[in-house]
Amino acid sequence: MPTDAAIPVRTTSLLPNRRTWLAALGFAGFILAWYAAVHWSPFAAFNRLPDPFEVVVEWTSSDPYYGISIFTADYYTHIFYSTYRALAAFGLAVLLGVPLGIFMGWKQGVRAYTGSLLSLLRPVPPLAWVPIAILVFPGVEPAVIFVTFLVAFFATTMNTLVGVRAIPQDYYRAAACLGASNRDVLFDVVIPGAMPSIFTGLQIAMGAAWFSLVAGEMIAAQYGLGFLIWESYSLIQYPTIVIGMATLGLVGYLSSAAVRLVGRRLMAWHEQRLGMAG
Amino acid sequence: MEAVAATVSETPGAISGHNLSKTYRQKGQEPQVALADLSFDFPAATLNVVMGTSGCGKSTLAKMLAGYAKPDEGNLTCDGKRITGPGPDRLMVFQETTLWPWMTVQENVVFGPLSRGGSRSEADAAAAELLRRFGLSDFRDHFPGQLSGGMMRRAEIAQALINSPSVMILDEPFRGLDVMTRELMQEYYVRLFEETRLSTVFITAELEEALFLADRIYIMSDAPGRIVKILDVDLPRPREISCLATRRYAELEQEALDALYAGREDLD
Amino acid sequence: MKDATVATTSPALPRPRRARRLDWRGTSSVVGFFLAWQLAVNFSLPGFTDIPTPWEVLVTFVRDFLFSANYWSSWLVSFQRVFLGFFLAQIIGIPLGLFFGTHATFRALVLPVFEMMRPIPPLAWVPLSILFWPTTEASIVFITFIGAFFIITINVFEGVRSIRPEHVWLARSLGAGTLRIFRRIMIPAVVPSIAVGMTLGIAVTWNVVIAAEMIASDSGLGRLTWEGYVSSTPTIVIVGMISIGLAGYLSTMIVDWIESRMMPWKQ
Amino acid sequence: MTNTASHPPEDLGPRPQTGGLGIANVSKVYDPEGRAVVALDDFSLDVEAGDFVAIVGPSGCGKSTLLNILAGFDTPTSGEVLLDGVPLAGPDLAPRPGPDRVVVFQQGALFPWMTVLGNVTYGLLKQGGVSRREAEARAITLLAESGKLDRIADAYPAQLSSGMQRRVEIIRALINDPRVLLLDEPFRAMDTVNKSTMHRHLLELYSRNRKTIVFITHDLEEALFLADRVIVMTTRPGTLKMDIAVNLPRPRKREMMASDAYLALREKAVFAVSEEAKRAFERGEREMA
Repeated sequence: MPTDAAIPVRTTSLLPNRRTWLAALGFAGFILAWYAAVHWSPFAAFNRLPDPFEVVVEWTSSDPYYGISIFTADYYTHIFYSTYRALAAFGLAVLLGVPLGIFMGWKQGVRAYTGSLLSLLRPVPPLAWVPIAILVFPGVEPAVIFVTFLVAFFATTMNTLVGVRAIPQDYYRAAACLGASNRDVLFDVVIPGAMPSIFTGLQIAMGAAWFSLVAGEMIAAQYGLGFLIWESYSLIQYPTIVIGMATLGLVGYLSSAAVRLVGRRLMAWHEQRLGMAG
Repeated sequence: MEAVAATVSETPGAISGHNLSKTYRQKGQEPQVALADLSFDFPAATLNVVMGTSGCGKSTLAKMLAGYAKPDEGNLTCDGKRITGPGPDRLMVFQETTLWPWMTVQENVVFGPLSRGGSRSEADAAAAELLRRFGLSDFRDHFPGQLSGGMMRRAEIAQALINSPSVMILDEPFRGLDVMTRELMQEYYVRLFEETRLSTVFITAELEEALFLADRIYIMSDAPGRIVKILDVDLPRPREISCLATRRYAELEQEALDALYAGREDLD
Repeated sequence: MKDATVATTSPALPRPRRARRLDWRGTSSVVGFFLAWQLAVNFSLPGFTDIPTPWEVLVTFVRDFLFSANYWSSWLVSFQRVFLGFFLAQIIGIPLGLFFGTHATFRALVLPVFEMMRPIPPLAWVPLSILFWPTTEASIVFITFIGAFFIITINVFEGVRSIRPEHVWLARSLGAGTLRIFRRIMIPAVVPSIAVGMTLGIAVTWNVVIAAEMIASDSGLGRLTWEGYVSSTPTIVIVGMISIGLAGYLSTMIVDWIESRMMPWKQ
Repeated sequence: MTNTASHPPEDLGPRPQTGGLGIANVSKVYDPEGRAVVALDDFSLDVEAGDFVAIVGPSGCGKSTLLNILAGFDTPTSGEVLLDGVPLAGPDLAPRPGPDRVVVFQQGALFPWMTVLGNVTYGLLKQGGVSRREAEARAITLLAESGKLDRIADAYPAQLSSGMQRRVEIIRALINDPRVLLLDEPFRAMDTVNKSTMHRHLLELYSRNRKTIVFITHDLEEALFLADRVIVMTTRPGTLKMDIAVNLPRPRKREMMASDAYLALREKAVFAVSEEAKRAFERGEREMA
């Protein structure tokens, strides 16, 4: 039963339009502060940075000074490469991570073999693999994808494992009572039961994929948003740096939102649970 | 606190409500009427049990008594004074244990007196006495997480009693406990009440618990909650488990069930 | 009233934290990993042609690195960058998270901008950071700060939102003032989320430092590993990787220790 | 207490052919960390096909252990269980749960990711021999018969009240026509009114489709109201303390709870149960999670 006692913690939520007003005010303040820092502040460090309007003009002009804007093909080539690498790594992580997580959770034997190996490799920060990956894999492309895959793989496997282990024993017993075979239990109890935390894992994996992709692209790639950002820095095309960063943030956010959407579609029952039981 | 036969008039804690109503409005959901035109009197020094099915507004009533929720209309008084907000004279034991997990049992119990500027030594002494009586002395420096369900409940009652409230409000306090601990805690509170006659408002959804504890049971209808029957439980005190097997208990039980069932026979 | 003679159940014995039960099946898979590595190099499988065997790595490590001051100084440099950036992120992120949780107007004003910046991967800040900060050192610390800052702020903000209202109501009933509630109820209630934010944050900061060092620094474990690659001596690359792994593991242990100090009631 | 098998008045449907349970000298000893814990000690009980038997006892009296053995989730250390004369559980028999004795679980085990219809038809489809259309038709009729539950056939369990979830779970068990229905404290967390509504529904299902029912509970009142026989268990080690024949006429009515016969039964049982509860508490018995 919701209550409305005035509590210092949860000040009553503001009216929707008042909140949108304040959000707009916040953005305006941020743009203004950025502009002021670049142009009116005494610090040389700030003056070197591109100002917001410079960036927007470059980003949206049909003939951009540094060749990258929403109207140029190169922009979309970089986006394509980054997205392709992120999705390839993410796809691999799902294909390998989810089944492994499920079997590790379901079968004690599988967990015994793989558990220690995973906990040996997990503390190594995935980006430390970049040099080795470049050496071992034939080209740069598979190396970058491998490192991105690694990050996403650990996130997916661990969350799937946690999801399977959290399934109450009664569900397994109920299925057995009703005559389900071992194979039935896998598809009717283990997978659906673990689904909510599998999707939590997938969202984290998508975020992690973009995180490590940028490093890989900055260090070793010829195309991609990470490469674009680093190259713009070397060629002193500062507005393009910010364009690259903003695009990365946008594409990263959209891909995580897509994963959430797919999750919500697949787990209508889970959503129901939140809706009704509230 | 030695056992003093307190007469009803001297003891504080008489609660009365007049035409209380409360509706919850949540964005995107249609309004939920919890209470509509509810009036009642809970005499002091009495174990008043409020009973009803889940969703009949009894928790809302409990929160209003403690001052955590305000009625849309009507007013609520304690010993004649209007209840406007939370206060140490009306303390509540929630359904889920609300001991602060990061404080030891001792710190939990003395938090009240110290918050109101009481001296540390006095508070510690009072706490030690209460914990001894509640069999929790050697758990003084434990964290709530290390206690069993029953022990946590007793610590919460001690945490309330140290502030000598006029009214104790308990919102289905033994619901989460396993069956055996629940029965023992019921007996525990009955003994505590019979010794101190502390005015009590006890909320429950279980008839057996209500009959075993109550001087008087107020049976509420489904939402919007209204009091449909007041049942004076004249089972002898001190209450013993044996009273469950008496004829009088069975008669009271039938009377209560008839009120609870009024108009619900076919309802699925 | 008779004292309740209660069978005082002994509180649960604290489970040894992170007890690693190295059963034979687990160890056999780890040994299998190193064996596979050894065989891959012996049979020079594709890609493994100039990769050293585990034994060679060990020998090189003991001979060239174990006693070289330069090697241990890269540990020091990397650790400095990680923990400086990490603690700055906690000092700024925790209060900001608390403010987001308790002040609706401030939240409505600042949170949207904060959420707009959050999806940007920390390493995308490297060029701007180098451009902005006078020294490379400062720019790398800024990147590690970004790595941990967003995570701790969001976790603390979520922590404040999930405080049980009853914990605050009870304190108000007992007569506690707003300041006392903030200090004795809200802060401790948020500590578990701070711990989660720190655990996640430290893992990210190590990743960020390694990459930043590879891209823009002339010192640190990341640089050491990168130079192994550039000078095409894979042994150094592997030594670098293993050192980074150990450093990462060590920092997680340090953060775990800090957490156990912050939450004595959690064991 | 002598083991007096009694015959409830025959105003119920005819006795089913199958569902006779013979529990002979069953014991169960666990040894966590080497110290032997006797959960069940030489427990014997004969249940005639179609009888409604309630088992009452405090925590640690082995009632859940007994249920696990009957359901095939666990094996007895010694002794044997026969279902219609065929050995069902024994020290050397591999435990095998199956649709001939279905369990309704205490915390509820409707699959949250399946609709009500999906849950109810699951058993039939898994055992095979029935087309999906046929299974759904049977499910709809059974749901319709018990309080028009067919209206919520497409809902997910999370959308239902706990009472409705319980009823669907009982129907999910009954549709498989089990020989024995095992109920593990199914109405434990319910308030008085919902609980008595559930009692009415269970008794209706029982009278319409008579099965052997083993009903585990801690609530003596509930046991006396529902069952033909009430078995009171001792706390650890679990043994049969009292076997009470409940000769109240059926269909059971709420008013019967004030009748002399009922009061006499309650008188006898109340002390036995609370005595065990006290002993269990002294020993610090906890709900075996």
